[in-house]
Amino acid sequence: MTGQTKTYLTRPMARRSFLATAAAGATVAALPHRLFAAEKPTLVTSIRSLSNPYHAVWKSGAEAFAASIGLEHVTLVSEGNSEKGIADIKAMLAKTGGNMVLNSDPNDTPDARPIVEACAAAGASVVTQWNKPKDLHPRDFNPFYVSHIEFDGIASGKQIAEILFKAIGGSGGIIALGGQISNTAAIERKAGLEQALAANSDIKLLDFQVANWKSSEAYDLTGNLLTRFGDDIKGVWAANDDMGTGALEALRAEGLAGKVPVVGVDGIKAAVDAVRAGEFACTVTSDPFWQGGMGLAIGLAAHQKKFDPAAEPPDRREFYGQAVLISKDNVEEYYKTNIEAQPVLDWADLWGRVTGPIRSA
Amino acid sequence: MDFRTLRSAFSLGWVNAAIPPALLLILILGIGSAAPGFLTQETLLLLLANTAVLFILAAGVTGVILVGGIDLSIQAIASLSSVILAQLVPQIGIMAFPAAILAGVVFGVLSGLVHVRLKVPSFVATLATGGVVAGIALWAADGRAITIEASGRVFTGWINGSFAGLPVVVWIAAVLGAALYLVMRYTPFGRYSLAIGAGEPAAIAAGINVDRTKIIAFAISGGLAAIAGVVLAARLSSGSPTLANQLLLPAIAAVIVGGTAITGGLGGIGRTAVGALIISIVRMGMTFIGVNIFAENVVFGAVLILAVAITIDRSKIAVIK
Amino acid sequence: MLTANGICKSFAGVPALKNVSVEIRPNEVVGLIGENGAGKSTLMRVLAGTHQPDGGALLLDGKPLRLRHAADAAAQGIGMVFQEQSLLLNLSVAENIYLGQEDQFLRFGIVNWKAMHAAARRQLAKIGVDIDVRARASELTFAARQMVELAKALTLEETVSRPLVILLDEPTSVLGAGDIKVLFDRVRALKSRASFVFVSHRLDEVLEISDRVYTMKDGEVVAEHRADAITGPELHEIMVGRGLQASYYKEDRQHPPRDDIIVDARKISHAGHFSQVDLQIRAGEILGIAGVVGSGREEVTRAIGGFLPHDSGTLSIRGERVRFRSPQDAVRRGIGYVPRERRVEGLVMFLSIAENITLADLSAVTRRGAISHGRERRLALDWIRRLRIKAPGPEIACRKLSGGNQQKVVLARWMTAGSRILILDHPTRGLDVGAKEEVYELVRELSGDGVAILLISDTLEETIGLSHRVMVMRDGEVTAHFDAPAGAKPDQVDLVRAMV
Amino acid sequence: MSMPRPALFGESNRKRLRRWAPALVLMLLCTLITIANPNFIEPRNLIRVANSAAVPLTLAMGLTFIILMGSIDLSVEGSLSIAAMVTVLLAANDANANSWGWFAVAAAIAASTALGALTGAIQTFLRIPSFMATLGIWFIGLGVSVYMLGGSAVRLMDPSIRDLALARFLGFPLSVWVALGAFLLACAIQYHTRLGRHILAIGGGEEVAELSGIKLRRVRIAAFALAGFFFGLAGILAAAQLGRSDAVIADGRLFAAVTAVVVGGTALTGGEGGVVNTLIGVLIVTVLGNGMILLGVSPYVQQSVQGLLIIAAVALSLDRLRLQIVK
Repeated sequence: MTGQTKTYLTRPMARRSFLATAAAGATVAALPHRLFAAEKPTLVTSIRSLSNPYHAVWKSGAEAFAASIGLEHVTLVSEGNSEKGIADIKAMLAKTGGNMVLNSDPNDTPDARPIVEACAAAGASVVTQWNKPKDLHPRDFNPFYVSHIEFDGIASGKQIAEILFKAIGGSGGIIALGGQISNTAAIERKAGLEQALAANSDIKLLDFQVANWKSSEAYDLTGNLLTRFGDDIKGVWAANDDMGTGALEALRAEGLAGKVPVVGVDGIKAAVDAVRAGEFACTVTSDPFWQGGMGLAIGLAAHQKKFDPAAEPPDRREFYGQAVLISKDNVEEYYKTNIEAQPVLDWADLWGRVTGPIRSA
Repeated sequence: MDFRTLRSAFSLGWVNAAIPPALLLILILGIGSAAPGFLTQETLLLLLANTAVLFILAAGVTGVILVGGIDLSIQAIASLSSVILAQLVPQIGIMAFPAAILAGVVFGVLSGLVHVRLKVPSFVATLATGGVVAGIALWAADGRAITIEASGRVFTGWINGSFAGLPVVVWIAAVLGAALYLVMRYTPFGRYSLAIGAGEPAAIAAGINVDRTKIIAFAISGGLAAIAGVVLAARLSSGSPTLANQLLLPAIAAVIVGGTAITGGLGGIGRTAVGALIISIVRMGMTFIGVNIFAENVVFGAVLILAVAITIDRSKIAVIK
Repeated sequence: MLTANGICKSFAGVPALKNVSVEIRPNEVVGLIGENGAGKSTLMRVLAGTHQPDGGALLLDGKPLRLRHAADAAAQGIGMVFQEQSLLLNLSVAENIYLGQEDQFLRFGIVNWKAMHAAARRQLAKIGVDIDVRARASELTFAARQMVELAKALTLEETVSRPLVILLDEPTSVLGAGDIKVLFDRVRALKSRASFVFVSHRLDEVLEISDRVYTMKDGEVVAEHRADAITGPELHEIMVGRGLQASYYKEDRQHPPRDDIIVDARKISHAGHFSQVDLQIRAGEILGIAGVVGSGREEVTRAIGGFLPHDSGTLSIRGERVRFRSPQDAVRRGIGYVPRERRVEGLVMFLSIAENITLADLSAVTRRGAISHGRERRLALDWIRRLRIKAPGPEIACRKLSGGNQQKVVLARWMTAGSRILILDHPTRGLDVGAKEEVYELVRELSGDGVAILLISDTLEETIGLSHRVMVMRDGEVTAHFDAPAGAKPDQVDLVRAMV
Repeated sequence: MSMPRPALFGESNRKRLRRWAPALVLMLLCTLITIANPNFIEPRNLIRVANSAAVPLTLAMGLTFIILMGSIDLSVEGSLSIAAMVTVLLAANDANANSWGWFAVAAAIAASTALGALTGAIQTFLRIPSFMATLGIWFIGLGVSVYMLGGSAVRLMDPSIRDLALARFLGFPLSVWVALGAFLLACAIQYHTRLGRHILAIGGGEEVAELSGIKLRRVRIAAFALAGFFFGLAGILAAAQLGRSDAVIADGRLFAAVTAVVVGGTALTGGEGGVVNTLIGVLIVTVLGNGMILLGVSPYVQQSVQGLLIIAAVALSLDRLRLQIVK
């Protein structure tokens, strides 16, 4: 989706010429950021890593928003290490004296509590996305814990499953590739798949395997599953696009690309390209560009007292965002507006994509 | 650079022991002057608190590295103990702590047994037991993160508090560190560990129970990994089968940056404490100075190499492998 | 032809060689003797290019010679056979012989194994031994390995047109008497083509093989003699500064053993190594085992030390039946093992003297379970004084001590542990004459105290001289017993007859 | 002198048997899986096993030389991701206008080889243990490729490079042939070149090797560069297979490679084993992974099963008599 292009629109030098970048890369060092004026809040994005396309787009969304209002923006990555993620946030809190707005995709569900507690203690505003424990609520940390945003994983998992089932003609066997076992999104998307399967008795789930969100693992797994089930495999359901594209390459190696449809979640560029080529049946995206920018926008608005979080209704404190389905019906248009060009978002429209409160169950 | 002259200049024992702390001091002062606001009491306390879990893990591995082995199973054990704590706290309350720690000790002993009885190199043995433990953690947690609800937080909350002006986690790390220091210095086990690491054949010939010493080292490592997992679980109010992921390499790096030889027989807990502080200062310093996020890993790797190049006591390592 | 002129070399400020000059002439064997630490090995390493002198010069045929590393020396025809076994056990014989010189067999970067094997066979034929060049070095006996090393040094003949200089650094220390003879025969036969420098602790050997002998002391050459113009005792006196007495083995202090049998082995066997061995040692008795390499005597001592459990027969210690599964079991029964590989099995070289002394038994220095570092230090100081260990202090790492002092630390450890049974496995290997004498004295003292001692040794004289009784083994079996009371020692010839 | 004959009689046979243990384990594993699911021996599956083994095999070839030397190389993932990154950024891709074709491949190999040489230089000149030097390089390599890729996955669009994974020759994807070539090259280097001998010699005894006139520093740097070469090749294969590169392309490959090397019977202490052992080790690990999927082992327990089987395989192939000391 949007992200790919964005990354190189915002970082033209890194992409335009490999050689120029190589030279820059060779000399890259700890370039200190300019010290900022303390009275202005610092915008902080905390994500898992920069080594996956999803979070790279997230970061460019955050940077686009920061640029639009001219505030200092810092990105922290946890590298999958909860301890580091939390420590870095605490270090930023110490550095800014609490005058900051944090938009965080916690590395793991448990991390959200100490992050929120640290921010509340320091007086920073925080928005979390995707992961938080069920018993942690923004309303308990007024006014600092502004909002929590999720995307309905069950709905996404179900939606892509149904499109996949339609693409294979309503009957036959499929294989499914799940994300890291303990991850909330992975669990929800799998639940969505199971709901769809329950409603379509002619579709048989041949096997569910875990590829830990990684394309390389998905590649090997798909090859092995092809052996086990051979031509019985009519379609591949993947809990994210990285795994989906890995599976697609394994299919391609067998000459099956385009014949066995794949579906995924995230809308990364490779997946959008695959939808255009007819190899992916669809992908659904939470729009990380929006997540990266809007999370900060919401947090900043609260931080600058433009609204009082405590006065907002519950479905603005914990809500599902709007996911965008990309299938062959809308892929060309999506490609034009989001991949070829940088999406233009109205950062003032804080609640435009609220689709409803998060299920409590 | 002529390292031979450098080495002979460093041949005095105390100089060598003083290098890692000196490096630590230089780092603190360097970052402090580059980023005002770093040298505040709060920040330094935060630094200590952030180092605690890393140090507890690293302290355990130190024992194993001293006997000449390595323990790659610590992150799996830490994750498992967090899961056990989160699962059991609602049911058995405070007793969940000993249960989780005991599980770590048990798996540590198991690693040790696989290593000494089956004679599988510790690198592979612990890699494998780590896999087994990770599988058990997944199973025990039913594949998801387990939140410690408010009722359970009654029992875990104290870990997040402060005592006598210092965060409780710092006290835990300090007490464990001091205890281990005393164990290494004053007990036969500590002496035997050093002897085995520095010269296993001679230790065997001297009648030392090498197998038992190694198993104890692995048990301590497993136990400390479990304590680290428990602390993590309490801090995050939940347990997860992937909670301690990515902590393994920093822990080992902390041990070695402190100047403990990866080949065994040389080093100690004090060095590991300094090493852990160096690792977390570098990490925190990068946030403070504002190192380009894309370059963080590059800087970290380079600092790692430099730190080891400076702190390692070459006069006591026969062959650099 | 090879001359060293005023060589100086110091390590960390401590001079090891002080203005040393030696000359090696064509076709001669030059002996080099001296006590441990006299600088022999350092001098050899300077000649071999692995150490660079701080001062002085090397001359080859009168021309200055600069050796930066071993390869430079090799290029000038200087080869070395090392004191330590220096074959790589994981490589084949041929690979070992041509290690570092593979270039000659390279064709387009690929090693021509056929050619290398043929060449290696030629080398071995030169010294008249028949060894499979494809065998791994680990499968060879010590003696065979020594021959391979000699062959390796001789390969220089093929690449260097000038006559060779072969440096033999204590080549005999691991060889049995028969093998030494073979080695000497080869050296004599090769003299027409090469010069040799021969380093050994054994004066008789040096005198037997050398044409000229340099004596070193404290990093200096103190004397030079024609070998036929001096006797062993004279040389000894020059070397250590005191005479070699007839009472070398302290026979006058040999007392009859007591009555109680401490070690009693009945028909113990270990498949492939030894079988049906009976062995008794009384309190205060020294039992020597004689035998060639492969006779099984090493394995018998290893069995009693707990390293190699016997698989049949019975072993009793003080009347109690035992079966050792590890050295630890043996130590618990009061057995102390003094190994030949001091640096590997004897001491933890990186630990201090004090720590090594208390390694086997910390109970003397622990109070309420905690090690008292003060007590440990006092204990170590006490041993340092009693055994005259030459060291600046008890906190010095053992690797900094000389061989003799290291051996004293090993003995101090077993005395601290209260061991009443000692296994002396080549206790004087690598020690100079003076250090040997001190070790003999200690052994006598221990025997007088009633310690039961099992001894295997490099030389027959030592075995006979020290022991109360000598047992001879061949092919894993006991072939003879000899009583060796003071003043009525058995004849070497009789022993040898039972050995081969 | 008495004819020096191999002095060990009974042990030799047992030793020889031990040497074959990894191969026996592999055969046993194949047999058991075939009995449980006959699909396993279908040619199509065997081709797939070969295909999955291609990247790990190439990678493990490089690592074998380092482990033979008694060192360890933890920079596997860093080097591999650098090579994959260079390949996709220089060949036709969807992020920039480069289209250097096979020069990209050459540049990728050059880059990872240079990184390997740098590792060796750091290790030998700064005199720090390989464990730490390579750990540092791991972070640096990963960091540089994250930086260059800007965090996203870049697609590889050069059809001729993609053909490494997609085109077939005699039924096998070209990547399998490349891996086979890498294996043969590694064999040639280990068994037929001076470098191979010297690496073994250093693993057998560093001091002796030095005294024999081997230039340790040069050999070590060459060995690390050689390892880098193989890591680079593996990186190219991985990029070709996945059709893209991201910074996590190498995730988890280090421990898999070490496991394969050790399971094959190469000692971590150096000097024993070799690339043929590693081939067996890689096949054991790959067949095991393939087999667990074929048998439908639950993802929950796959890790545990793999751990247990690794312990079993290594324990079986170790010569306990010889190995008094295991670290």
